[in-house]
Amino acid sequence: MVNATEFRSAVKGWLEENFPLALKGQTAMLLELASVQNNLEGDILLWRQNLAQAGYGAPTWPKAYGGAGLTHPQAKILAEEMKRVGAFNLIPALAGMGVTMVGPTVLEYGTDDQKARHLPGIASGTIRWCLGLSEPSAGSDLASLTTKAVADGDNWLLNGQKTWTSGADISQWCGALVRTDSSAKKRDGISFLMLPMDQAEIKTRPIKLIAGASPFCETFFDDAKASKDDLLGKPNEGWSVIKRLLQHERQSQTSASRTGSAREAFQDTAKRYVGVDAQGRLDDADLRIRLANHLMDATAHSLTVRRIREEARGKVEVSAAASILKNTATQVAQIKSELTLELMGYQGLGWQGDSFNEEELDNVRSWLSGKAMSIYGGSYEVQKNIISKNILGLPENTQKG
Amino acid sequence: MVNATEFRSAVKGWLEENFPLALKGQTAMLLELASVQNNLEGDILLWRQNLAQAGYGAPTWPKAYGGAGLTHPQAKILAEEMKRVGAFNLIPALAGMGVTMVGPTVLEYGTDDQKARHLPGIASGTIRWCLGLSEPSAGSDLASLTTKAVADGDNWLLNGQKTWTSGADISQWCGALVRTDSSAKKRDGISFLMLPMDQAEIKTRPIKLIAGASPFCETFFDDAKASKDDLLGKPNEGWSVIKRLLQHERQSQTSASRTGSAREAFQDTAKRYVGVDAQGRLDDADLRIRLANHLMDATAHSLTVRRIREEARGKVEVSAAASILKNTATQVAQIKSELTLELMGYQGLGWQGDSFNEEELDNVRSWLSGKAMSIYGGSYEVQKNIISKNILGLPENTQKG
Amino acid sequence: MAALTEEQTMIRDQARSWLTEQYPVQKFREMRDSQAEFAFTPDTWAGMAEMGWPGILVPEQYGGLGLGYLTFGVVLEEIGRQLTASPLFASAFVGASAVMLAGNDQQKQQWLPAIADGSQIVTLASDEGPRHVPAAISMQASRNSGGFELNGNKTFVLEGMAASALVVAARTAGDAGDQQGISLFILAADTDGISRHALATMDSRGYANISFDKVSIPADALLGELDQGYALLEAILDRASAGIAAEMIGTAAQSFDMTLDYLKNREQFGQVIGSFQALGHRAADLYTDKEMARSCMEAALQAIDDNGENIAELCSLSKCKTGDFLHFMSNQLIQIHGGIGMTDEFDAGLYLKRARVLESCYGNQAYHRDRYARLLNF
Amino acid sequence: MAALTEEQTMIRDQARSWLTEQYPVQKFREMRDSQAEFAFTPDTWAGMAEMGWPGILVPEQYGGLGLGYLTFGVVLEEIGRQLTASPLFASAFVGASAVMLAGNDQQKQQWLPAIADGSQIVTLASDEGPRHVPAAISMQASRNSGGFELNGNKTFVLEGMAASALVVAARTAGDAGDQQGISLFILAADTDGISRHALATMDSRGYANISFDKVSIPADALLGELDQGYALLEAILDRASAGIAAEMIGTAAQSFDMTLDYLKNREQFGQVIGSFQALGHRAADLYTDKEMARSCMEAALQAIDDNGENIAELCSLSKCKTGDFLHFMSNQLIQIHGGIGMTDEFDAGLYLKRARVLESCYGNQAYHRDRYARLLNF
Repeated sequence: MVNATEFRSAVKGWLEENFPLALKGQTAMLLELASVQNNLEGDILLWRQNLAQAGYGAPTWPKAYGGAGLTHPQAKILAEEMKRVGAFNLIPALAGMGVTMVGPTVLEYGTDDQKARHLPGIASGTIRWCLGLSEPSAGSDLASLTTKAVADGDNWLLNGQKTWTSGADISQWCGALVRTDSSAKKRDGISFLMLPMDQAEIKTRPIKLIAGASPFCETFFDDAKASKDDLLGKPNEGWSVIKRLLQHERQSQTSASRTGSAREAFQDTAKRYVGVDAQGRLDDADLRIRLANHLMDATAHSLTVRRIREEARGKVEVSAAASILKNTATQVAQIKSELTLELMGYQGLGWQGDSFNEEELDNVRSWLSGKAMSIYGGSYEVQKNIISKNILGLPENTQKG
Repeated sequence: MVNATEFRSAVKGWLEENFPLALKGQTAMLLELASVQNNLEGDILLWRQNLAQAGYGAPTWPKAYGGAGLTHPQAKILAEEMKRVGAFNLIPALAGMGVTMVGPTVLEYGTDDQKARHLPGIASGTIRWCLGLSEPSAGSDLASLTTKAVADGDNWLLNGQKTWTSGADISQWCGALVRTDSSAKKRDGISFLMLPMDQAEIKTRPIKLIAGASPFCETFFDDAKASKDDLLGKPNEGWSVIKRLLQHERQSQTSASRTGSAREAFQDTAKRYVGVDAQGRLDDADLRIRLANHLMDATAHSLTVRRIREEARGKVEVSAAASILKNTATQVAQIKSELTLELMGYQGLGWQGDSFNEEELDNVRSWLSGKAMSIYGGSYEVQKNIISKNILGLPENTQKG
Repeated sequence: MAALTEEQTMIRDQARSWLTEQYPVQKFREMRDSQAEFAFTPDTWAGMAEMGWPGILVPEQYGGLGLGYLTFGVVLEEIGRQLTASPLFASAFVGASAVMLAGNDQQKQQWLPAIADGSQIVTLASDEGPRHVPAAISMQASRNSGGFELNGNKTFVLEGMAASALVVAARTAGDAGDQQGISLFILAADTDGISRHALATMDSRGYANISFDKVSIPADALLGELDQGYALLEAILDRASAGIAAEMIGTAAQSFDMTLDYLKNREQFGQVIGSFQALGHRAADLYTDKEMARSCMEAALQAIDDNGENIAELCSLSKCKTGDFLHFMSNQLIQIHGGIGMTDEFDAGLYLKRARVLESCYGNQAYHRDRYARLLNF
Repeated sequence: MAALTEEQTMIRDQARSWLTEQYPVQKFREMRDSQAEFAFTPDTWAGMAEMGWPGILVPEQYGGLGLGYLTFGVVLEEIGRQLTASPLFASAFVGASAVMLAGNDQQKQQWLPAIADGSQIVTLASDEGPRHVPAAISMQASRNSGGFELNGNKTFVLEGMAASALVVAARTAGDAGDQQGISLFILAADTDGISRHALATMDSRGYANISFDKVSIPADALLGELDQGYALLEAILDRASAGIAAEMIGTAAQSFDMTLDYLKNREQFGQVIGSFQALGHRAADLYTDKEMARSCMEAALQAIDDNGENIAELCSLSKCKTGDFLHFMSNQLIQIHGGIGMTDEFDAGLYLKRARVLESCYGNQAYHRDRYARLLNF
C-alpha cells in the first residue's frame, strides 16, 4: 500500500488529467442534476466515466466490484483533493440509494453473484436504486408491513404498496422489504428483495410535499417480479438486513452541514439582514443569543463527530453514537432554517415571485423539507428509544423498535 | 345572607375590635411561628382565640364545626380585609394539614360524629394534623404501601413506616393511609385511619434536607392504635378518600406566589444586583430575556388561575385544571429561584455567615427546598400523566397512576 | 375560553358553524390553488358582511354593532381555525381601530360606516423594511400647498392589494428612529402615485409592497395630531397584536385538535401512538401552553375593552406567548403526524406556513419580549 | 473520552482508583461536616503532591512533569466526580497558568517549582464584585518609592484562605471598564495590609473575600508588562474556564451515572422507572448533552496544548455548554431521584450545590454566550 503523501500526489495527478475544468466549483449544480436525471452529456458524462473507470465513485469498495479498494484514510484524502480543486463525486447522487445504503449492505450480505451483478452498476453511477420500505399504514413501525411476495417458479411475485420511495420514478432497481411468510411473527417472515423497476407491473406516483415537488413516490406492485437470485441475505430474515441498512442510512445523516451551503458565515447573514448596534452586536439581542446558542450547538456537534471518529481510531464503523449524532444534526439543521426564516423577517416568508431573492425562497423550501429530517430514517423519537435502550441499557419501554 | 358591602363593613368592624395591632404586618413571623410551634402566648394567642371564636380560621366551614359558614365570595372579602389591615389568618398553619387537606376531606367523607370530634380542633388551630402517606419504598407509587392495620377489639393496630410526614413531631393527630386487606389488589384493601400521635407506639425522626432542617419526619408505627370510629370513608376504600385529599393538596399548590415574598418587583431586584445600561436595560442581555420570559410566564399563570376561576363562575371546585396549574406554578417558582441565584452572582452562593445578607441566604434555602415542588404532591411527571389521561383522554400509558 | 356572555357564546357558535360548514380549510386550499386575485373569494367577504362581522368593533352611532374586542376575538379565533381568507381582520379590526383611535368625528363619519358594511377595505401600512420596528419609519410626508406629499415605501401590507384605503404612518419631522415626528394619514388606495405589488407569500394570504411616488393628499387626510402619531401607532399596533393573537390561538387550537385526534387514532407498534408516554407528555405540554396563551390573549382583548392601564403590557405578553405556543404547536403538528404531515395533500403544511407568517406580523416573539421588558422598565 | 494517549489513560486510571478508594464523596461530606479549616484536609493535598499532580502543567525545567492541559483535565474530571476538596485546581492549574503565561524567567524560577511540589499555593484574585466582569477591575495599584501600593477588594477568591501567594489584577492606569491599564502582580498572601475573610458557601469549598489596605509590594512583583495585563488576564481566565469545565464534566458525569443507576434499579408502579418512556427519553437527552459538552471541553484543552488559534472561542464554548449540561443534569439528578434526592444524607444535594457554584466561576453561561458572540464578531 502506498503511503499517504504518495497517494495524495497520485490523486492530484489523476484529477489534473481527468477532471473537466468546466465543472470546477459546480458542486450544487452537479448534485442537483445527478439527483434527478439519468442521462448525462458532455463534460458531465465524461467526468462520470472517468470516476467510474478509476473506481472513485465508491472508492472504498473492492476493485472487483467497481470500487478502488481504498482505505478510509485514503478515501478521505481523495475527498479532500477533490474539494480542493472544486471537483465533486456525483456518482452517489446518480446511484440514488445505491452507494450509501444498498451497496454496503450487499457487500455484507450478498452472494458473490449478487455482488458481481449489482455493485458495478452502482459504483459506476449507471444504475440508480430506490428503496421500498415504508408503507402507508406503517410509518415508523416498519415491521408491520403488508406488501407480500410469493414464490412463483424462478421468481417472487410482489403485491402491495410502498410509499416514500425516493426516486422510484427514475430508478432502474429497487430494494424492497416484503413479507414472505405471513404466518410468522411481525419481524420474522420478512425478506429483502431486489427487483428491476422497468416492468409494467410496477407503477409509481410522485408525492407533492409541503415544500412543493419532491423525489418521493408512492409505488404500487401488482404481480411485480423479482428473481429468486435477488433475495438478499436469508429468506425470512430480512429484518436483520434492514436493520443494518438503516444503520447505514443513519450514518449517512449524521453530518449537520448541508451540501451547497452558503460560503458566508451564518452570523454575517444575520448581520446583513438585522444590522448591528454601535458595539457591533447584532441589533436584536434576543436573536443574537439564540444565534450564539445555535453556532455553539453546531460546533459541539462537529466536535463530537470528530471525537467519536478519533476514539474509533480511524475505524469508520456504524456506531451506536449514530443515533445521538443523527438527532443533533437534525436539530442543528432545523434550527438553522428557523433562525434564517426569523432573521430574514418578511423577506423570509415568500413562496415565489421577484419580491424575494433566491436565497430567501431557497430557505423556505429547505426549512419545510428539513422538517422531514426528524421523521424519516428513524424519527427523532425512535432515535431516543434507541439511545435509551441500546446505549444506556435502560429496559425496553412500551414503544418497541 | 348579608350583601357584600354589608359583610365587608362587618368584617372591618370585627378586625378593628379583634386584631391586635402589635401583630400588624407580621405575616412572615406569624407564618413561621405557627408552622413550627404549638404553644402561643400573648397577642398571638389572643388573635388565634378571636379568629377561632368568629369561625374565621376555616371561614367556609359550617358554623357547627367551628367555621363561619361563609360563601367563597365572602371568604375572599375576609381575606382582602385582613390583608388590608396587615392581619394574617394563622390557623391553617397551626393546624398543619388540617385546614387545607384533612378538614375538607372529613367534611365530605366523615360521619357526623367524626366531623363533630375533629373539625372544631382544626378550625380553632388547637389540633395540628400530619399525614402518613408516603413510604420509603413507594414514592410516587402510593398504592404500593405496606403499613398494615389489623382489627383488635375497638381499635386498629398499625405497624409499619411512613416517611415525609410533615410536622409529625409536633402534631397531635395523624391521617394515615394503611393496608387493611392484604389479599386485595393494590388499590383496594387500603383504608384511611385517623389516630392520635401522643402514644408510645409511635416514634418520629426528623429528616434533614438539602436545604437544612425540615418539617419532615420518618414516622414509625409499632402497634399504634386508631379507634374503629376513626376510619374515614368506607373500609378498604381509602383510595378514593386519598385521591380526593390529594386533589385538595394540588389545589392548594396552584398558586405561584409564595408568602413572605419581597415587596420589591423582581425586575428591580435584578437591576439592583446587575445594573443597567445607558438605555435603562438590564446590563446582561441574556439574563434580561430570561427574566422577561419568567415574568411573562408568571403573569400567564396568574391570568390562567383567574380565567379558570371565572369560567367556573365562582364555584371554587377541585378541577382537572389543577394539574396544569400545579406544574406551571412549580416552574414559575423554581425558575424564579434559579434566576435569583444567578442575578445575585457570587452573593447568591452563600450558606451562612455575615458575608451574605438575609435575602441572599433565604434564596439559597428556598431554591433548594423549592426543588421539592416538582416531586411532592404528585410529581411533575405524574401531573403530566394526569393531564394526558384525564384531561386529554389519551389512553393509559405504562405509568399507571 | 373565558366566561363568555350569552351574546359572545351565540356569536362564537354561529361563527363556528358557518365557517366549518361554508368555509372549512378545504375552501382555503381551493382558493390557494385557484390563485384568487386578492387571496380571498368575494363570496366569503360578502357572507361576513351579511352577518355584520365588519361592524363588530364599530360603535352603533357609526353603523356598527359596538360589541368590542373580546367579541371580535371570538370570531377571529374561529377564522384562525379554518384559515378562512378575507380582509376582515385587516379592515374591520386594524383599520377600524385606527380610525376609532385617531379619527376626528368627520373622519369617523366618513370611514367607519363604510368599514362596518364592508364597502371599504381600510388597511394599515406601517413597516418599511423586512422587520417590524415602528420608530424606524422614514417615509416622508412633506407639506405642500394643498396638504402633504408622500414619498417612500411600505412593506408587507396586509390585504394591500384588496384595500380601498390605506392608513399610512409617515414622517412629518425628525429622523428614522425618532418617536417624535411621525404622523398618520388616511387616503384612498388608488390615489395617483401609489403603486402596489402583490407578494406571493408561503401562507397564500394577501400582502403587498406599496410605493408612494409624489402622492398628493389633502390636509384633512391627517389622522390625529401632526408629529404626534407614534403613540397612536403604538396603540393601533397593540390592538392589531391582540387581535392577531386571537387568530393565532385559533390556528394553534385547530392544530392541537388535529394532533390530539391523530394521537388517539393512529396506531403504530400495535397501539395508538398517544399511549406512548413521551407523546402523552408532549401533548400535556402543548395543552398547558395552549391554556396559558389563551389566558393572555383573552386578558389583552378584555383590557382593551375595559380601557385598562396595562394594555400595552398585556398585548405584548399575548403576542409573545401566543407566538411561542403557535411555533411549538405547528412544529409538533408536523412531527407527530410524521410522513403524512409532510405531504401537501394533508393540511398540516398550510397551518405551519401560516404559523410563521402570523408570528412575524406586528412584531415577533423577540420583539415583544424586548418590548415587555421595556414596558416593565428593565 | 478523547482518544487518550497511553500515558493519559494510565493517569486517568490511577486518579480514578486513588480518588474512589481514598477520597470518595463520603470524605468530602466528612470534611464539610467537620468544617475543616481551609475546606480541605491536608492529607488529601499531601497525597496529590506525592503523585505529582501539582506539577502536571509545570514544565520539566521548573520541576514539573510538563504533561499539558488535556492530561490535567483527565485528573480534574475524576476530582469533579468525587468533589474531592484540595487547592490543586486553584494553584497548580490557574496559578501555574498565570506564572507560565505572564512570568519572566526569574518569576518562573521562584514560583513554578514551589507550585509543582505543592509547597506554595498560588491563587488568582481577579473579580471585585458579585459578577465576573474582568474589565471592570477598579483596584488601584499606584506607584510608590519601592514599587506599588495596592488598595481595594477582591471577591470570591478560590482557596483564598489557604493560599500562600496571590496573583492580583489591579489598575495601574485608566478607569473601571477599560481594558487598557490593568496590570498583574504576584505577592505573598501574608503581605502587610492584606486581610482575608473566609466565605461559607453552599458548596463547602474554600473561597475568600480579600481586602488590600495600603499593601506595599516591590516593583518585581509585576507579572508581565505594565498596563498590558488584560490580554494576559483573559488568557489565564480562558485556561481557568477550560480547566473548571473538566471538573464540571466530572461532577455532571457522576450525577449522570447515579441517575442512570437509579433509573435501572428503582421500581415504581411495578416496573423500574427507567422503563417509563418519558424518563428514558430524558436520559437520552442528558446523555446527548453530556457527549456534546465533553467534546467541547476536550477540544478547548487540546487547543491550549496545541496553542491553537481559536483558544478563546473554544474555552467560552466549553464553559457554556458544560455549564448548560451541568445545570440541566443537576436539576434532573434531584428530580429523578425524587424524595430521596431531597435528603441531606443522600449525595445529590452536594452535587447540586456544587453545580451552581461551578457555573458561576469564571463567567456563567450567559457571560460566555455573549463572549462567544463577541469573539465571532456579531
